[in-house]
Amino acid sequence: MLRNTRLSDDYNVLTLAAPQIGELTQPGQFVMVKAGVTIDSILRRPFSIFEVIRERERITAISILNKRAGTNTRALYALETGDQVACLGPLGRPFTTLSARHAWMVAGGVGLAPFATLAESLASSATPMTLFYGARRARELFYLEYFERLGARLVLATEDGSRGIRGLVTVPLEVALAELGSRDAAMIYACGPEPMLEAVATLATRYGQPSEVSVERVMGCGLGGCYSCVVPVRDAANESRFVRSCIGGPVFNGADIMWEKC
Amino acid sequence: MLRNTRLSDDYNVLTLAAPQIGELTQPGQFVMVKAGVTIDSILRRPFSIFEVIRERERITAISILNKRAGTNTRALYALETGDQVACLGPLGRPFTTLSARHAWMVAGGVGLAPFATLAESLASSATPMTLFYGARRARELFYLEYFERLGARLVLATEDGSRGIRGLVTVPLEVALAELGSRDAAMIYACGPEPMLEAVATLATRYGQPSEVSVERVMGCGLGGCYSCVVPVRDAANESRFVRSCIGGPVFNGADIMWEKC
Amino acid sequence: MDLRVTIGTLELPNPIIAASGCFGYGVEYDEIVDLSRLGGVAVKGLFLKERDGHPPPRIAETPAGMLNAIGLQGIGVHRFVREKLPLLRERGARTIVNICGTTLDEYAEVARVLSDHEGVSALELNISCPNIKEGGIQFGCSLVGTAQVTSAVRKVTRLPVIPKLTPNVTDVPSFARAAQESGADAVSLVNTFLAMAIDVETRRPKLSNLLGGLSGPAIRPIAIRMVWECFNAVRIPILGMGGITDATDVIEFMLAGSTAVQIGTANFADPFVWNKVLDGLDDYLRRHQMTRVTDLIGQIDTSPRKEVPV
Amino acid sequence: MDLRVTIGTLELPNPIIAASGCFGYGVEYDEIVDLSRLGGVAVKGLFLKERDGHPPPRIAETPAGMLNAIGLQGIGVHRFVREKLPLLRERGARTIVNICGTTLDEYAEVARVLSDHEGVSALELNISCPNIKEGGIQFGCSLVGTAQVTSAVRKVTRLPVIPKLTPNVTDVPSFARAAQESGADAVSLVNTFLAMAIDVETRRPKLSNLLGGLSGPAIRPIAIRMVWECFNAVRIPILGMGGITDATDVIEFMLAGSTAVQIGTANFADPFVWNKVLDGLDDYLRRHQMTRVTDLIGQIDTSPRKEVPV
Ligand SMILES: Cc1cc2nc3c(=O)[nH]c(=O)nc-3n(C[C@H](O)[C@H](O)[C@H](O)COP(=O)(O)OP(=O)(O)OC[C@H]3O[C@@H](n4cnc5c(N)ncnc54)[C@H](O)[C@@H]3O)c2cc1C
Ligand SMILES: Cc1cc2nc3c(=O)[nH]c(=O)nc-3n(C[C@H](O)[C@H](O)[C@H](O)COP(=O)(O)OP(=O)(O)OC[C@H]3O[C@@H](n4cnc5c(N)ncnc54)[C@H](O)[C@@H]3O)c2cc1C
Ligand SMILES: Cc1cc2nc3c(=O)[nH]c(=O)nc-3n(C[C@H](O)[C@H](O)[C@H](O)COP(=O)(O)O)c2cc1C
Ligand SMILES: Cc1cc2nc3c(=O)[nH]c(=O)nc-3n(C[C@H](O)[C@H](O)[C@H](O)COP(=O)(O)O)c2cc1C
Ligand code: FES
Ligand code: FES
Repeated sequence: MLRNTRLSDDYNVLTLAAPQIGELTQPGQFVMVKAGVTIDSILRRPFSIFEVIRERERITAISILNKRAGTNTRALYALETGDQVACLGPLGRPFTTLSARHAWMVAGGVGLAPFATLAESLASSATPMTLFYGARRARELFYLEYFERLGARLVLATEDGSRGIRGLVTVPLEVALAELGSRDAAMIYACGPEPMLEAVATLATRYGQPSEVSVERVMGCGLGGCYSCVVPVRDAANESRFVRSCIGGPVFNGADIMWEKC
Repeated sequence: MLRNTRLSDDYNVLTLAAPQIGELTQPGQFVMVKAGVTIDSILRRPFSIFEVIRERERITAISILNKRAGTNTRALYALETGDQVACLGPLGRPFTTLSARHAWMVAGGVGLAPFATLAESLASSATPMTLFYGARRARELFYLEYFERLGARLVLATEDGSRGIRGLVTVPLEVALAELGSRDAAMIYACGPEPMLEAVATLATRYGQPSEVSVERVMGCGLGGCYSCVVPVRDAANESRFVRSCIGGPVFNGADIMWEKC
Repeated sequence: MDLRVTIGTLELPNPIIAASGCFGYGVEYDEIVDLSRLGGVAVKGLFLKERDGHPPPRIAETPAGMLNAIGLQGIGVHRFVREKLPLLRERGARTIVNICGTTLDEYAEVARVLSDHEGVSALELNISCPNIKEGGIQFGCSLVGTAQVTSAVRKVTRLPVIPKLTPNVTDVPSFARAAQESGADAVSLVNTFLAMAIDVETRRPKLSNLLGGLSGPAIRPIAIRMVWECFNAVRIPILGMGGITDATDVIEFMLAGSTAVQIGTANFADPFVWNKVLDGLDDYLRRHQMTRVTDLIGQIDTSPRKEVPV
Repeated sequence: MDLRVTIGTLELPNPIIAASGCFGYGVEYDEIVDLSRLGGVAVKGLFLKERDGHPPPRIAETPAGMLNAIGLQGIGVHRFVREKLPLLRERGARTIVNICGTTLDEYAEVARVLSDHEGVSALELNISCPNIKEGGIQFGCSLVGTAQVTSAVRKVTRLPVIPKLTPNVTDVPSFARAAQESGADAVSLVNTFLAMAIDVETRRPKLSNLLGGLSGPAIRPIAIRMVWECFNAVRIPILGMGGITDATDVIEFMLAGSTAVQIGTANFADPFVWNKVLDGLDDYLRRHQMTRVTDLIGQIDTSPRKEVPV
């Protein structure tokens, strides 16, 4: 662990000396991380790869955006430079970035994490992009300049109205979707709490736009070994089938997930 | 934890801000210590109180002499100033220091620990004292000046002969016992590995001197709650009875322990 | 906040009890624990006579737990009532005596002696100690034996009778039912899990007795399951235990169906656990706007899940 | 260093096997583990048909362990032999297929399909999964059921047959004996312990299925005890498991009587555990001047202790 940048009382960014992972990372992929086995937790935890860090054109590290939620995320918040962190990756299916459409990224809270590398990639292909970003309060909106620098338009929302629109980020998203001309096309990417993902996928379908959502399931292994991380996905016969989100995802086509079975 | 003084690759002295324990400490008592619960160990470990530390006449701290042996002692070796350590005490039956006899302290390795406070106490009553102190090698003989400053005569032994007599500390002890005039009397205190304690107690009995030994048993609680720490002690009928060494000891009359049942 | 719970005719000021064998005879803790603040104190298992127990090593640590094979060393019931009971009574402790026997008669006799003395609040029947060959578990691993010991003690005492069940059986609820039908006022569960550990360097067992009982946090999820199964099988109260270390664990046991709980191993790790647990319980009830701890008993919500929490 | 061990007619290059349900179908690990280096790969339990398993949450962590209630989601035996077996065969993995059934006929049918295909090294009979209602444990918790499943599969295959025993019974050795007498070549033990955990804030069970199976280091001392009991009860080899995380744990299981071992939960925590364990085993044998790993099997030293180690 190279650096622990605490952004708030709950959020921090951990920079990890893992250049090999950085080399291979595609936007939307994740790593399985562990800061040390404790009596309460022996398993690793999944984290989106937040940044791929370059120094003089060489990839030197990756970072993760961590939010304190329980045992492991608390330990990751408390780490000091030099502490050892086990980190396995990159894992999982990345976002699809072939699309020449306007890219709309929808982030809820720590769901911002996969969008830093996605925005980098979109910027390098000059895809126009918008970040819809919601948080509890203004103080929990992070890395805004980062996205602005890459040319992203920002649409912000906070639950307490302290910055941007008051309410959930799906509110401005719906407004924007309604304003889209019939020939305009957006590719919608979403990451955040599951109810938000469902709302985004439903809105996208309603307005005839494609969506990709990155789901967050409890993961035991991250490698397809344990079958803990499944989501119900529509199969050819329109039936629900549980698919391992660590290898079949975490990014899914929003329309493929059977939200009512979630 | 105020200070971690590493004496060698295996030994360190931990200074703990526990003045209340220091106030009550009698030589030979111990504390139950824990540096943090891990998956491998939830129980505390017993440590002799090594020093009672005074600053300007006020007791400010205690210290323990720690030797790396397993999970917990390794963790205690690695601690940094400011880390929290749970510490309960003082516990157990102390050495008897009423005796006006010449005091002979016999220490094997980390068995030195209870003798620092004992020597302080003996010095304050001007009891003449000798420290028989054995270790693997010269580098593992610690705090010699400390005992010299208190007026103790030192008799050293190392297994590799790198300082003092080559061999076990019981060798010079036996020589000294043999040299004792018939009217001279010593009170022998011993702490170290159990075979050493047995040898010391046996020698003391053979030469008609009283002995007190501090035994080291695996202790689950240190308070008499679990019955894990028993030693076989002679009862009135000369039968062996298991006595809890955490409250009935750790200091026992050497002649009371039924070594053959140990 | 009303923390009172009732076990048969016995009312406890709160549901937190020191587990047998993990709190000596209670008197050892007099200096550092307010014995009257505990819901109850279950003292170390007592036979009629003194016993010396197994040779050391008697304990060994294992992941999130410990093994023990103490072998029920103890002073016997007569010395107990003479030497220990008076202080417990004076302190106002609610003393639950854990009783052992190698025969039905011994159980009955120990129970009779205790029933004659003031200051004993209940009898817990140890028919589940995995560490002794004769008696104990030989009763606790058979339905008939469980019923026999319970009836034998029931006949000689008016004190609440609480058989303590072993987890080392296929179907714990059937044992709870056998106890209920033989006149038990409550059941305690679980005792320790029969287990073993080997030092690979010496190749010797870590316990002199080879086998020992596993306790501590490691066993908690299995114990919770057994409490819940028994809660669904009997009407009498359950004293749940196995790996409790804090108020959250207490609440988990109560939601699974325990009326009271016992804490064993965690008291070794931290003899101040009692205040931490009692304060934590109070705090939880407050946060959840509850006034009676009994409203937790068996209140796990097993209704179909509406949505997966994220 | 000779690490080879023999299970019936099957020779393994070393005793380290990936445990069923903890290593997918093996192919998932092809990129990061050299499948041929492992002693064997026990693949996820297979029914005749596909199964979707239980809704999430399917796992929860507990002290030094985890609960799971996957519900045996799987692709069924036919897709397995078509889609997964070819790669396993190509890699030279010794594939042990864990088979499930809701009826005796289903077990036999799955066994028959597998016996027709090259690349299957042995059949492990899952009669002990605590997470499904029909089949499985209903056989594994009765001696008759254990014997029936074993015989039914024995009749239709020449592959080594390895019933996997449940720890959720009073007397595991009697089940090992039943398996041996019905023609088993070996037994695997232990499967997971039936257990449960409750989220005290929501009051809901932590698993959608309410009950799940406990695995991981927490259960190791109980599993070691059961292996040792069975080692003293049967002649056939034992595949021991339950909480193995390193070479020391492997050796502990072998000293207790295992011929080979399986590693489950620890592979989730560290998918590189395999090299660590194999290197550690080699190192131990070297330090102890042994040349054959088989010299560890059952070699716990239970002779009376001369002196208490200090
Ligand atoms: C693909 C993926 C990418 C993720 N990326 C990030 C990220 O970039 N930054 C970040 O801070 N978090 C991320 N998460 C979520 C993160 O893994 C969880 O916050 C973490 O597992 C909680 O672990 P804990 O030990 O701190 O909490 P625990 O003590 O295990 O649990 C605390 C609470 O969190 C819930 N929980 C546990 N695990 C998960 C999980 N995997 N998903 C959702 N809820 C869970 C529990 O049910 C419990 O209510 C990601 C999850 C996935 C699946
Ligand atoms: C009254 C008393 C006073 C002590 N004073 C000191 C002291 O001042 N300084 C010091 O360094 N040590 C002292 N010890 C010993 C110390 O408690 C052990 O070294 C410690 O328990 C080992 O813990 P661990 O977790 O590091 O080792 P573990 O991982 O538990 O075990 C490592 C090895 O040590 C053995 N062992 C474990 N506990 C004990 C024990 N209590 N006694 C003997 N062997 C044990 C184990 O069998 C194993 O072989 C004292 C012990 C007692 C009973
Ligand atoms: C050292 C030790 C001694 C025990 N002695 C007894 C006993 O005498 N009688 C009894 O019924 N249970 C005895 N037990 C079992 C405990 O009362 C309790 O059932 C078990 O430890 C589970 O609780 P825990 O995980 O909180 O320790 C003992 C447990 C330990 C650890
Ligand atoms: C997530 C998970 C899934 C499992 N699935 C199976 C299975 O399909 N068939 C089976 O026989 N055992 C299954 N098991 C049990 C393991 O094979 C093993 O017996 C148990 O986990 C104990 O070993 P461990 O502590 O090393 O994990 C599963 C265990 C886990 C944790
Ligand atoms: S996390 Fe284990 S299969 Fe997905
Ligand atoms: S250490 Fe528990 S009784 Fe002595």
